[in-house]
Amino acid sequence: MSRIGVFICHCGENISRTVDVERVAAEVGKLPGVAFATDYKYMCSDPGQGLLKKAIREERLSHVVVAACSPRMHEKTFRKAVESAGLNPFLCEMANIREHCSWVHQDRKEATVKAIELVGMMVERVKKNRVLPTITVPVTKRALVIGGGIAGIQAALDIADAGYEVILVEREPSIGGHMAQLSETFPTLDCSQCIMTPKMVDVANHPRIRLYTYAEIERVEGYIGNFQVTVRRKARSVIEEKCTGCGVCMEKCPVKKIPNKFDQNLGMRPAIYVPFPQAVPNTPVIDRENCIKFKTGKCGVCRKVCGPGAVDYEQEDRLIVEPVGAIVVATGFDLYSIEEKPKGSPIKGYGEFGHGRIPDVIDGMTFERLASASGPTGGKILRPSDGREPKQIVFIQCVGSRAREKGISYCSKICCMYTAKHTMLYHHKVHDGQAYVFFMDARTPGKNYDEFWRRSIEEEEAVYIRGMVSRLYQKGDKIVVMGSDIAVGVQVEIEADMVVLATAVQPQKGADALAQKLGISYDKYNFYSEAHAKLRPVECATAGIYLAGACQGPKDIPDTVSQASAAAAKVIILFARDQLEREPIVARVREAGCVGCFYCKKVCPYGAVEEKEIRDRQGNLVKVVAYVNPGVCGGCGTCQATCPSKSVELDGYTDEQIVAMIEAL
Amino acid sequence: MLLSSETMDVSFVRKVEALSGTSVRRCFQCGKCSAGCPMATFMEHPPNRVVRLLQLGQWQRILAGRSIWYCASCETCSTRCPNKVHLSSIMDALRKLSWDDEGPSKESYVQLANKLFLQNIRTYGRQYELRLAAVFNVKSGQFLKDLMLGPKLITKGKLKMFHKKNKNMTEIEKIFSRIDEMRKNGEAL
Amino acid sequence: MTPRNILRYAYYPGCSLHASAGEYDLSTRELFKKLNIGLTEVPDWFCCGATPAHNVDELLSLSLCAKNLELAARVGGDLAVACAACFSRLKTTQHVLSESDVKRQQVEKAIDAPVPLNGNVKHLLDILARDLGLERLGQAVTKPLFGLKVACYYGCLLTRPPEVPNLDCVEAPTIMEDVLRAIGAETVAWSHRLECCGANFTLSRPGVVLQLSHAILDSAKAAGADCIMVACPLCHGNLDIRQKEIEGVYSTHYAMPVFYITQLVGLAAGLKADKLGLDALIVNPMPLLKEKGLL
Amino acid sequence: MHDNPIDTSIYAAVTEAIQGEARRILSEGHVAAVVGYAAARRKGSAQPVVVTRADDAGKLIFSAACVNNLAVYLTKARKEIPKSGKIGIVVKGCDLKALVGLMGESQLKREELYLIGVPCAGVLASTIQPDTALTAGTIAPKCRECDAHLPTGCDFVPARQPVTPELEKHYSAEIARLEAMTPAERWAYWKGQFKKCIKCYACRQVCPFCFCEQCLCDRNKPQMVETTPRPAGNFAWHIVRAMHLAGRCAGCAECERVCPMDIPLNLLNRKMAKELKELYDYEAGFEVREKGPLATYDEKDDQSFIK
Amino acid sequence: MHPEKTKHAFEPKIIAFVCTWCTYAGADLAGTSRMQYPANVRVLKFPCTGRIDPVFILKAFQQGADGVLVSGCHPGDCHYIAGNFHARRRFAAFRKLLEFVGVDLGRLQFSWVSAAEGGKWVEMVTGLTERVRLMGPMQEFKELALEEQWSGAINTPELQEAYNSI
Repeated sequence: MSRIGVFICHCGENISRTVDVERVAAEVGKLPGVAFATDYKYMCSDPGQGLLKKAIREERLSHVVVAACSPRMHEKTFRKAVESAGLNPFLCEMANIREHCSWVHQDRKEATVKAIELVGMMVERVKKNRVLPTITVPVTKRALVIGGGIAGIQAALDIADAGYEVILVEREPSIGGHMAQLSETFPTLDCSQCIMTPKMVDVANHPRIRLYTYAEIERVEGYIGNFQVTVRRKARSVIEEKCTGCGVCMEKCPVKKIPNKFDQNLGMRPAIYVPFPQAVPNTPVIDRENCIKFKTGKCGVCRKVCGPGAVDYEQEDRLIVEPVGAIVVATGFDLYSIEEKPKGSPIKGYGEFGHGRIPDVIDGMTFERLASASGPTGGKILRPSDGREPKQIVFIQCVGSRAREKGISYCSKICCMYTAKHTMLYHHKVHDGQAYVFFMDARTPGKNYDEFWRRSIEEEEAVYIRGMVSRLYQKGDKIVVMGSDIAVGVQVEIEADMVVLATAVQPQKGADALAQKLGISYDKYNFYSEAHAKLRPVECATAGIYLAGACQGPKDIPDTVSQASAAAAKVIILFARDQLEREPIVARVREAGCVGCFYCKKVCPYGAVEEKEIRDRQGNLVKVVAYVNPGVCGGCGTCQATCPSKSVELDGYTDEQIVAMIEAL
Repeated sequence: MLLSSETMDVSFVRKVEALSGTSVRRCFQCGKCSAGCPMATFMEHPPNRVVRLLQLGQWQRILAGRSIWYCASCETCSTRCPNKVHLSSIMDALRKLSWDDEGPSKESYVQLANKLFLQNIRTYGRQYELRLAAVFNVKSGQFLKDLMLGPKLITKGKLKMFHKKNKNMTEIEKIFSRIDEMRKNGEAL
Repeated sequence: MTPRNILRYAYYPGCSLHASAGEYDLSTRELFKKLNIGLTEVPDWFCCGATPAHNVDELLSLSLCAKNLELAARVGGDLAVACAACFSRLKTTQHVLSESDVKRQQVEKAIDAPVPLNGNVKHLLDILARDLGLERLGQAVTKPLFGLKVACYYGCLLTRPPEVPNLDCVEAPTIMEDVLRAIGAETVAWSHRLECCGANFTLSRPGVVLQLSHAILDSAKAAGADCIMVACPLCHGNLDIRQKEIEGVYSTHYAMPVFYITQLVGLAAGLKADKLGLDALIVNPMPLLKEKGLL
Repeated sequence: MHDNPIDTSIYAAVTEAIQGEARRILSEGHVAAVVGYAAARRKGSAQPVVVTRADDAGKLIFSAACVNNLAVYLTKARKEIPKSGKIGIVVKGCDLKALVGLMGESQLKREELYLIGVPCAGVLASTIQPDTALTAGTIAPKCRECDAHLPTGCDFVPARQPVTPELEKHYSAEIARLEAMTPAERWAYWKGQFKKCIKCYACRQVCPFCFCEQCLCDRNKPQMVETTPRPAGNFAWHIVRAMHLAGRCAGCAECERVCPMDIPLNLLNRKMAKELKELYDYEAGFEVREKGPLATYDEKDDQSFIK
Repeated sequence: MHPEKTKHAFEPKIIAFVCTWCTYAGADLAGTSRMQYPANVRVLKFPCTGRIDPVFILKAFQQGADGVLVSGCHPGDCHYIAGNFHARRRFAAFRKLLEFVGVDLGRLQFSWVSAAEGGKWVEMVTGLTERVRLMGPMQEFKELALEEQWSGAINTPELQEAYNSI
């Protein structure tokens, strides 16, 4: 007979406000097998856990049910407590009477009845729980970092500096990401490239970092400590090992007028190119869509002029499999565009701002390229339409951000600060110009941030107008900005030469597809979800995968770098051990019942099922049965649901446990 | 203005929300409505401030002014509001509440025109523009308003002296009286 | 023609088309006859209440529109609407009543009948551009309006409110331009296509109308338009009837004819001026049409 | 109409060919045994037989009374069959589908079998005396909609072409009839049927696909399905059975044939086959497939039923 | 705004089989967001919808559930790569079977509810509860459970009498 202990948490008042916890304790105390039932203010607190441990010892409890918050919150906590009291941790279950009960119902009577039933179900379940030994798996002490922006670079350097090998994968031909595109950075106005390029070079020269640029993640298999990652190295058409980076090919390439994405399409590049002069690696790539050789078969100039013979038109995509133990995802962000969106898209464009068809209405990143000394205008602020210097410039904040109607309701966090920076850069470069900023709220929490913003107004003479712009339209060569100043309550109209939109920060395109490959979760905007908003902000719910930078939510550079170092620290902590304990929630085959139809093998998403021969003492083959490799098994249980004779069982979720719960209904 | 739970009339705001089917609290005062409002120059409280006053429960200040009567119902505000606050419906609701209580608004011409318009529907089922204009001019004391336009419109056939009458007049009266009845019984606002 | 291609509609002209916008009604009927599109006027329709009814009494406004929808459903087929304001109100009524059960029950009590919420309410533009289709519309053209530069004026209500599935993109509609290009006219890009003309303030506060319509006429003129095209009798009233007055008050000169869409399409389809009620326009269009060789 | 005779004249020649082939493969040592049909004691009746000597090959017959699906003798009823060596087996088209299915489920290996296919015009219904002539009225319901009169992919098939008249489709009609009912009516219908069940498990015993050594429905920890022949347990058993056979059952209808209480068991199986055909374009056939419709998926599968 | 709680004559038992990664987390989110929904639902947590055996649904109905909700991750979002894809096929087939034996499919709801969709969870639970409330109790399986008689086919008067006498 089991001696089950039931512990009901008040969670302060979070539970007890709606659920009569004392009655729950009294009722479940009467259930057969329950030897002890009590309630307590905060079960997760130190005294709460003490109470639990004491009861296990004094009442000689065989199983434990904690009725409190979601198991996703504190299952680990209580299992650990149970373990320290000498019980197997898997003999402890949680009944969720907070998220699934007290918080979602108001009627005290109903909520109490429901809580009693929920606990009752868990009591029946826990009776069928078995002792599960923890499973240990080895750790591959190599890390994969996805994304070569500042977040990925920082994480890769930190992990490598700690002595572990790192694979850094970047989609573009060069690392550097968005930070390499910026002119100056707030709140210090130091040149972005000046602080970025040394780090990029460090990556290139680091003995423990293997850099794959122009490469993407093809497939991810395995689990924490033991991932197998397939990387697709896209055909660069230039052999990296041979190329010296002399740049002759780029000079001689006859196609010169391809808009350069790095310069927000303002500057031009040849068909064989590096995106920017400081690129790492400094190895060009052939843009096959625009290359004459690839389009018509003729040309071939670059191969002719290449001294080391690095140009290789026949190069194909290569798939490389890398075993790693941990993954840092640092894929960064993309800027929202006001262009017309396809019908049915949850995100909408700005028709009232011309859907991106007014040439001198640009976004913040384009302004960065205009302001950058290494940019297409050499640092001069010039209009894309006619190359004139804008004398009246309007900045509009919160374009796409905080706009439920457009499909994005979050704040993009960085725009207030970079717009203030833009007004300063503008004022430094166009002394007789006037900058106006339309804003809703100025959000400047950060060290020296508010001071920076105030400086743009007080010293750099930017005119801030509180009020969102209703509409923009072209009138002659001016852009009419229709706004209002809500402080005075009057409409404001400005005939501007240029308008800069602080467009929303969105996750990279394809963020959802990558998440699916990695098996990590993401929110409705495709930002990756951390395991816990406060306490586990750099970990994914999927063990062994960590987040850094704007792929998790809008972030500025200091925050991104901090998170990247934090993710690196998490990886280093993981690598500090030789063996990992993993949850023993794995499938096991009952060989006696197995008839070897291998339905389990057919449906297993992990390929964890093997065929095993059973022989008698004479060595004659008796039958072939399934065997689940516990190291590979992911624990989904699809095999068990599929097995006709139920000869494979998922520990922790056996039919007995589930049926016990259904029967407790 | 003294703010307290007594001076902030929440029940009025609830009524506005029920009538308009839109949230007042959702507005975060970005001012985009006022920026695009074609009539804002005629209002003492631009649209965003109308919402702000509502958020503070200061409806008397709104109804005392003419802002709500100068809304053209062009729906530009509702179209562009980043928070999907349907301001034109809020304006409708405010006008209705003001209208029901013979609100203290300064704007009489617009109210008069509306009144005559609705009377016309109740009496004739459709609008008769000549009558509408003539009666408006008489009642508003602007006997000479648009005097120059009249004859030209009549010669162009634009103001008809006689109309085909709607043969189904009892039906329209029934609708009006049923609505009056529902209101009397408290079944509708 | 295959039966699928036969178009038939119930027709809701609205009050103005029986009065100040008689030429809109006339040209609509003649054009649709020419295009073989059947129109059956909804018998005994009522005023939709726009705009004063919803301004002060939403329940009344919804009830009037619901009654009209119910009358239209008896005729059968999709409902063709000429006036932008009526169109917007009828669509909004369908939307509001399908969203709110409370309001629907109140309205059904008021009109003592269930409200048909699934019927299609279509503006004439929609019928020409989509049901008939630009291709077939182009085929019906006998006298393309080559050389005529038109400013298409949508006004407020053709595409609003935004949450009601409506005629076209709420901020950047192209349906009028599409129709005009199909009949050979040129369209100008201008900034005030969607601005408000002052609508029903024409009676109570004409000063407002003068100011707003002045901006619209100015913008059209600056864009080099020969004329303006509208699809709403209220817009027409303000831009055409009050044009002279605006010229006086703002000391300017436009002489900018304002056409209804059906008049321009009718012209291109070879209909004569008297069938289109061109003589009813206050700003005389004849000099322009003669100059462009379109008469 | 019902008396319309069905031509079974080829069965004599088929019998002869089977005997010849069996004799040859046994004498040449190709196979250790041949599983087939032999005449039984009652006039005209037939029963399964295992022939291990070439001399006994003459026992083998094929007639309209050869109703059994012999596939079951290769799996759980294998006791009488030699453990080693290739086995010859006489299969009708419907039986072959089951064999193919078993190969896909790793229960049989093609290379260990010698398949003697029979061109079959149909067999008698279970309720008909064995010496009755095969007619439109006496033919087994499954044969009415058979699409596998001539098995393919066998090692040997007598070169005879069965004549197969178009017959009214029994199961399709029944499925349509039931589908047209209200849920309550269908429930009442099946309740009436399942009520009869005495849980003799003959259906399970005879089914080639019920090869589990320990049936889920016999387990008591936990007891998924009540084992006593009460209505609730019966209902559950038949639902579980149909679900487990979904995407596997090839329609040999042995379950229905052996049911002492005449429960239309194959109707459930056919319904599931129909649904899987509609949903995933899957049909049991003569080709060995590694994965059945419920062991695989397509990212674009229908999910209109999921909100 | 908290609407007045209405008392209903019939409060259905709803049992929900959900995966832990998406729907369970979505239900947690509904909780942390303090959304409200009927208290009729009892949630059973599975690692993945792939683990949910159709027999459980049958068992739930037999144990007196009036409605069953099965919910997991959206296609492509499965934590276990493809568990929900397998589940989707399995349930597509199973619901057809239940329908064929006369179970009203109004009582069986399948949905995809992600960890971010607290609102959708509330919508699913509320919708199913209200629908089942209108449908009334699931009598069919309950009646079966109460029926005791021996097989109908050999239900001779003698046997019946003998049976009744025990």
